[in-house]
Amino acid sequence: MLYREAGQFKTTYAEDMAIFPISQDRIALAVLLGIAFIGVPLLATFHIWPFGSDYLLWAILLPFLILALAAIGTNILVGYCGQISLGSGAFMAIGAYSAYKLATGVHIPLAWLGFAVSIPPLPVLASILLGGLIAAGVGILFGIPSLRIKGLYLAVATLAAQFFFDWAFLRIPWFTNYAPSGSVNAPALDFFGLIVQSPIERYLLCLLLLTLMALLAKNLVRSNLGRQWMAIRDMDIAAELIGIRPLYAKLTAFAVSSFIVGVAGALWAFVYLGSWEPLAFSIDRSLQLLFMVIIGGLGSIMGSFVGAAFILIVPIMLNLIPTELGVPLSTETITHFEFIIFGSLICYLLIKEPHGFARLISIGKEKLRLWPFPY
Amino acid sequence: MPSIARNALILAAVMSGAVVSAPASAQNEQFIPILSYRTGPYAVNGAPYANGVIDYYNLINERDGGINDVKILIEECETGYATDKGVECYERLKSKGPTGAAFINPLSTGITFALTEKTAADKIPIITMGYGRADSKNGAVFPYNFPMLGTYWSAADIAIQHVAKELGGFDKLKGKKISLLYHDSPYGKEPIPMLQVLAQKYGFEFTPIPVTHPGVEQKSQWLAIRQNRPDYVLVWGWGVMNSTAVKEAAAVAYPREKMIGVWWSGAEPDVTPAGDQAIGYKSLMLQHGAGRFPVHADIEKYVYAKGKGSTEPGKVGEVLYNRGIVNAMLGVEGIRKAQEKFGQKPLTGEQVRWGLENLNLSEARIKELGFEGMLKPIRISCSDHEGTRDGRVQQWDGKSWKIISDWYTADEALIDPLVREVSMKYAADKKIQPRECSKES
Amino acid sequence: MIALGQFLEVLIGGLMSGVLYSLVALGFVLIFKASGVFNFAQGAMVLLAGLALVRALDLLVANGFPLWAAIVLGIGFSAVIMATTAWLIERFVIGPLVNQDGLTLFMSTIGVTFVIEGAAEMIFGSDVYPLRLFPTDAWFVLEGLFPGGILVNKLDVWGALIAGILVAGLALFFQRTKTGRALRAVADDHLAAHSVGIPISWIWFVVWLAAGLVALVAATVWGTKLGVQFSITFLALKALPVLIIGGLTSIPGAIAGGLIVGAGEKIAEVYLGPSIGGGIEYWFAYVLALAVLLVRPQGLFGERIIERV
Amino acid sequence: MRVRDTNEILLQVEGVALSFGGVRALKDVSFNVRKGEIRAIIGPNGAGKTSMLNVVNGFYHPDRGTITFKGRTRDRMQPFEAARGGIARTFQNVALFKGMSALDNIMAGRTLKVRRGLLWQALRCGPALREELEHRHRVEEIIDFLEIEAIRKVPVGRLPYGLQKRVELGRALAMEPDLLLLDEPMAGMNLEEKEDMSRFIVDVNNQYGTTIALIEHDMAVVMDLSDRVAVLDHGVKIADGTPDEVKNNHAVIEAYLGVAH
Repeated sequence: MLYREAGQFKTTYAEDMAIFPISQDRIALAVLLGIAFIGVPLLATFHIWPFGSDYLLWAILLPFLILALAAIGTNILVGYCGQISLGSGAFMAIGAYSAYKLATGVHIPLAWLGFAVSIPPLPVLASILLGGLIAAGVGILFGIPSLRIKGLYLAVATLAAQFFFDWAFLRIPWFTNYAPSGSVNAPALDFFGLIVQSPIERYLLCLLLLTLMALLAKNLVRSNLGRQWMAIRDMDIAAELIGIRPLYAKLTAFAVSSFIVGVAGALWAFVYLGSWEPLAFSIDRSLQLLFMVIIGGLGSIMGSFVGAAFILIVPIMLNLIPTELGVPLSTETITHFEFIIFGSLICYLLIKEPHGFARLISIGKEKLRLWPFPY
Repeated sequence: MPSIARNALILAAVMSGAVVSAPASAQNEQFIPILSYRTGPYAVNGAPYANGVIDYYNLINERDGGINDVKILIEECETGYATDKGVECYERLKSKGPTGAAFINPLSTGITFALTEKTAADKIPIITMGYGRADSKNGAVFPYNFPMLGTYWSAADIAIQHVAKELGGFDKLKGKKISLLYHDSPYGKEPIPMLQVLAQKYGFEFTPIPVTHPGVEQKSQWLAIRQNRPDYVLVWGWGVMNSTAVKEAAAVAYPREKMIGVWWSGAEPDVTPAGDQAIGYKSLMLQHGAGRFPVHADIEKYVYAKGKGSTEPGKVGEVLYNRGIVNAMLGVEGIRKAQEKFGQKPLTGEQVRWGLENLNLSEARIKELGFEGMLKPIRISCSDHEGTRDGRVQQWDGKSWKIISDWYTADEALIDPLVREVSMKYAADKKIQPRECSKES
Repeated sequence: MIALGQFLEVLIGGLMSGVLYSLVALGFVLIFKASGVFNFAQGAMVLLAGLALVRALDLLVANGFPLWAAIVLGIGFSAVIMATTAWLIERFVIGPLVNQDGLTLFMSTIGVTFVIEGAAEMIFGSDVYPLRLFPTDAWFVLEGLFPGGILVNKLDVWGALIAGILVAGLALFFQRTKTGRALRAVADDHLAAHSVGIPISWIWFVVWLAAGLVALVAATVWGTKLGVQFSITFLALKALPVLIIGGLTSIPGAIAGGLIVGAGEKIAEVYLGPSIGGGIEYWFAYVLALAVLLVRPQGLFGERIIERV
Repeated sequence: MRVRDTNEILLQVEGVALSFGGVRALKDVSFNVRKGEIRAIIGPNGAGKTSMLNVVNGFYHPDRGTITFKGRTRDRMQPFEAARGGIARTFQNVALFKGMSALDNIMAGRTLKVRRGLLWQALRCGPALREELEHRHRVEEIIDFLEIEAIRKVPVGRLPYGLQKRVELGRALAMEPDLLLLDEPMAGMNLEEKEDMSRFIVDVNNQYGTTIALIEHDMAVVMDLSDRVAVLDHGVKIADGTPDEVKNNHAVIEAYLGVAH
């Protein structure tokens, strides 16, 4: 009886167009944001359970926030615009390495032209956002084939981007500032004089960026551009006949998606890893992101969050539980079980609800609305 | 649908419960985390190493009742050789036990790079015996990194010394062609700057040839080698790449005697899949090789006889197994050293770091520990976290590894300038103020 | 003359290794043709088949069986394992997912990959197991014409031979047998096929079994080449460009795609690689695939996609 | 309101021919649509009616012939260019965006009228929000007009066929087109639905002054609705004129009525 929209009358279209038109949802969101922005930092500062150690922050929340951001980006392309991409990992890498170059100063010697392009090191925040923009640019470039190639063929074609950039960041020493090992170190995270260092500061930084970008993404998908993307996804021919330019719709989807994924990549490198190599953005990462959006729900921003949490946390839990419960299994066996159970769980979820957690949640809401009556 | 929701709820409840309940631990225990990989493409090499590590810790507990009666508490975490999982494992284990992790040993250059900054912040030493970042030899900049027994730059120098010896002198290197077949990752790329320095010094022609992870397909690389006919091929591989390199070499009839693997490309799983084709293949030794020594007898007696061994008894004494026990021994001795200063109780990572930095194992002590013949004396200091840079060369005869050379010592005069240059750049990037080693006690 | 000899050597070597990729790609094609499933688990299936074979072989030989009997029994055991796997996949994954879109099916096969990898390693071990069914040394042909001769790997020749027999066999199976014809009908429209009384779940089981047996054949060749170990699963990624170039639905296409990818990537690596740093063959194959798709979005031999309003 | 009395030609199709791999779908077809009228194209199955529409809005490119729309002649263009020129259409087998709600489908029809770009839409404040609200008002008018208020938030995939057709009409209307092409708007409907749909077509024509060209099977409906009727058979125009003229045309009776009924 608590979850009801009866009695909540909307008197303007603006109210009707709110992200959460039902007040209970708004309250839930406010509580969630309150916990995320105030509760967690408070608990962490005073080391109150479950923040007794950094584990939850470092190993769960931080990667969750960053991968959720990347999943939102992937969802825009795959879920909203229907362009299957197996190259998200590469676009994370482009964001990461571009940001790294910008933050450490870019020097392009153009010997044959007789001069060199030099950009002094940029502030970290600017580097991260510009890194995203560069990823967006490359995304547009690799989006062009999508005008001709569709479906799973496109998915395999995007692997070309994945493998090419894996290679490029490994092989071209310019990208890594000629580091002998090819592994690079993020610069100090200096935000206008504020050095972000402790886990909780890193957490807040990522949380802030994620919240902002999730809001912007949500705005986009419920605006005209979002409708264009979905139209292309659902029936590209009809979309064209109502005046949607496939070129524009697809390439903006690639650009916006790559931007978000690129920023996530820069955060992954700068804030989470601190020091990284291209393997951090391999095809495994791309597949992981794709799982997040499919299990979470294609075409749902909220689903991206749930999917990211599920795909990130379940394997860790499967791995943790036996040890924590003191079950005498070797790590090898535990890991094999982790694989088997995780794989089965994915198949099970896909069979039970191919539209992901987002659909489960909306069904749940509908049931709640009727509760305690069965229908 | 409700059933799936309910199941999810139960699962979530179980999980949140699992995070809460940490097993109660006794107070007089020293916690040592083990990051291992027993699954995935590199399990072949990761598993024997981890077995050696665990068996040695068990030996200390079973035979000596711990390090000066401080029992060793271990927990293993599977990284699958993946960086992000390695970071998760580190975070999971770093503050367990009464005093947190004594030190960490990820057996992965990638994870080492990702953890370098974190371990320094958490004050937990990271022991990277025979791998990791070569510049971390400079303890002034990297107080918590310990690339003991040899970095890849030392390995590169030793390999070239051996080549020179086979050729009959360093002057014979001039004009020779030496290729490096390497795993395309920070691990494989580490030796390149050193080899370039050496190529310049001795006048040989150096060609790096990358192999894409995981290294199952090397035909084009070996066709190029067949056409280019280098005098030697150095192999910097890991996992399936090693055995594939040996087989492809056999297929293009490149003499295996002219191949020298780094010490990570010279274990049993690297040659046995190639069968007789591997006969003649050589590799560096990280001091020790395969075989059994007094310490193995103790392991048999105190660990395997009690049914606590972690592998088949037949595999005790293999190359990577032995590397595992050497690694564990150095960590244990570091703790023992630290106990001299801080007392015989569980120590923090910061205290263990002091012990590791002041570790000094004489020949007599090594004999006492049962490692005679496996190791040379090792002495770590603030400015030298490597401790010793000696190596030998072994050759596969189809059944076992045979040591075919004397000891080589890597040339510090050559390596140190490069270490200083690269580590100082790191210090500048990270705004680290290097310690003054002369002032360290 | 030397340059020509070297080029021929790279070309032949490339074509041959391409055929070895085709062995893996064929399994993909079979399943996609009949059920529209893009089966990412093919690499894991090769691993499973290989592990079952080599472990059974080792056990039998250790127990005193003569080699030929051990091989026959080992292959039989492995085939049984693959049949069980095919049945489980059809029954619990692909069957319930009928009518879902391609992406969902694709992702479910990645789930299957995890399960197979975990189970295979748990049951059969995660070590490297040498397998020696074929010779792995090389011939040096035309030594009179080119100094040093042209290197031809015996294993590659065996692989090519087996691939040829396999393709011929599959073609016969599709054209001549009742099951094969039913299979093609299902591929065209499984609802229609169902309505005329073709038992779909049986057909899909047969297809997954066929793909499993193709994986077993691939495992004998690749297991000899690499030793049976986890890394074999990475072959799936080498087979994808082959598949795309040939077209997802064409069996001869898989071979043609293999030849193109193999020759293309090896020539690129040997002749282009040194000037841009090497290690390019992985992405080169995919760029090649991308280029083919831009000209023919359905691959060289794939069925044309026609759009209607 | 009704402007059908002007003789201004909105669309002129001249000598169009189209073939698919040897099959000649259209052979030299010419006809015109006057501004403000309801124009019908009829013909038996396979007569080339849908092909004709596809040519008009740029989905197919004719082998020969020209199309003059609003005084501009062109031989090749993309469908979205036709849309931009002011041609909207519906489809024989409803081509809605299945994953979107009825409201979103119709809102998507406003694409060409949206002025604010990506960044404004992401911020969704100030002018961007005002614009979105204006479009929403406009779309709500259409929803009221088509009497589909109750289903605006329902994903169209769940709607019955008749309502889907209405939503599709709404989406086309949201474009505020000069020329509305309707491909069998009454196919598969029951009598009541047909009556509703006929009413909407006439009302659109009356209230918005939209020129309509429709293809239809159902002769009775066509004769009541339209001002002029063209008849296609096997890709050839066999008759053209007022409903009465066509009804009595000999060729039509033979080719079409005789076959269809």
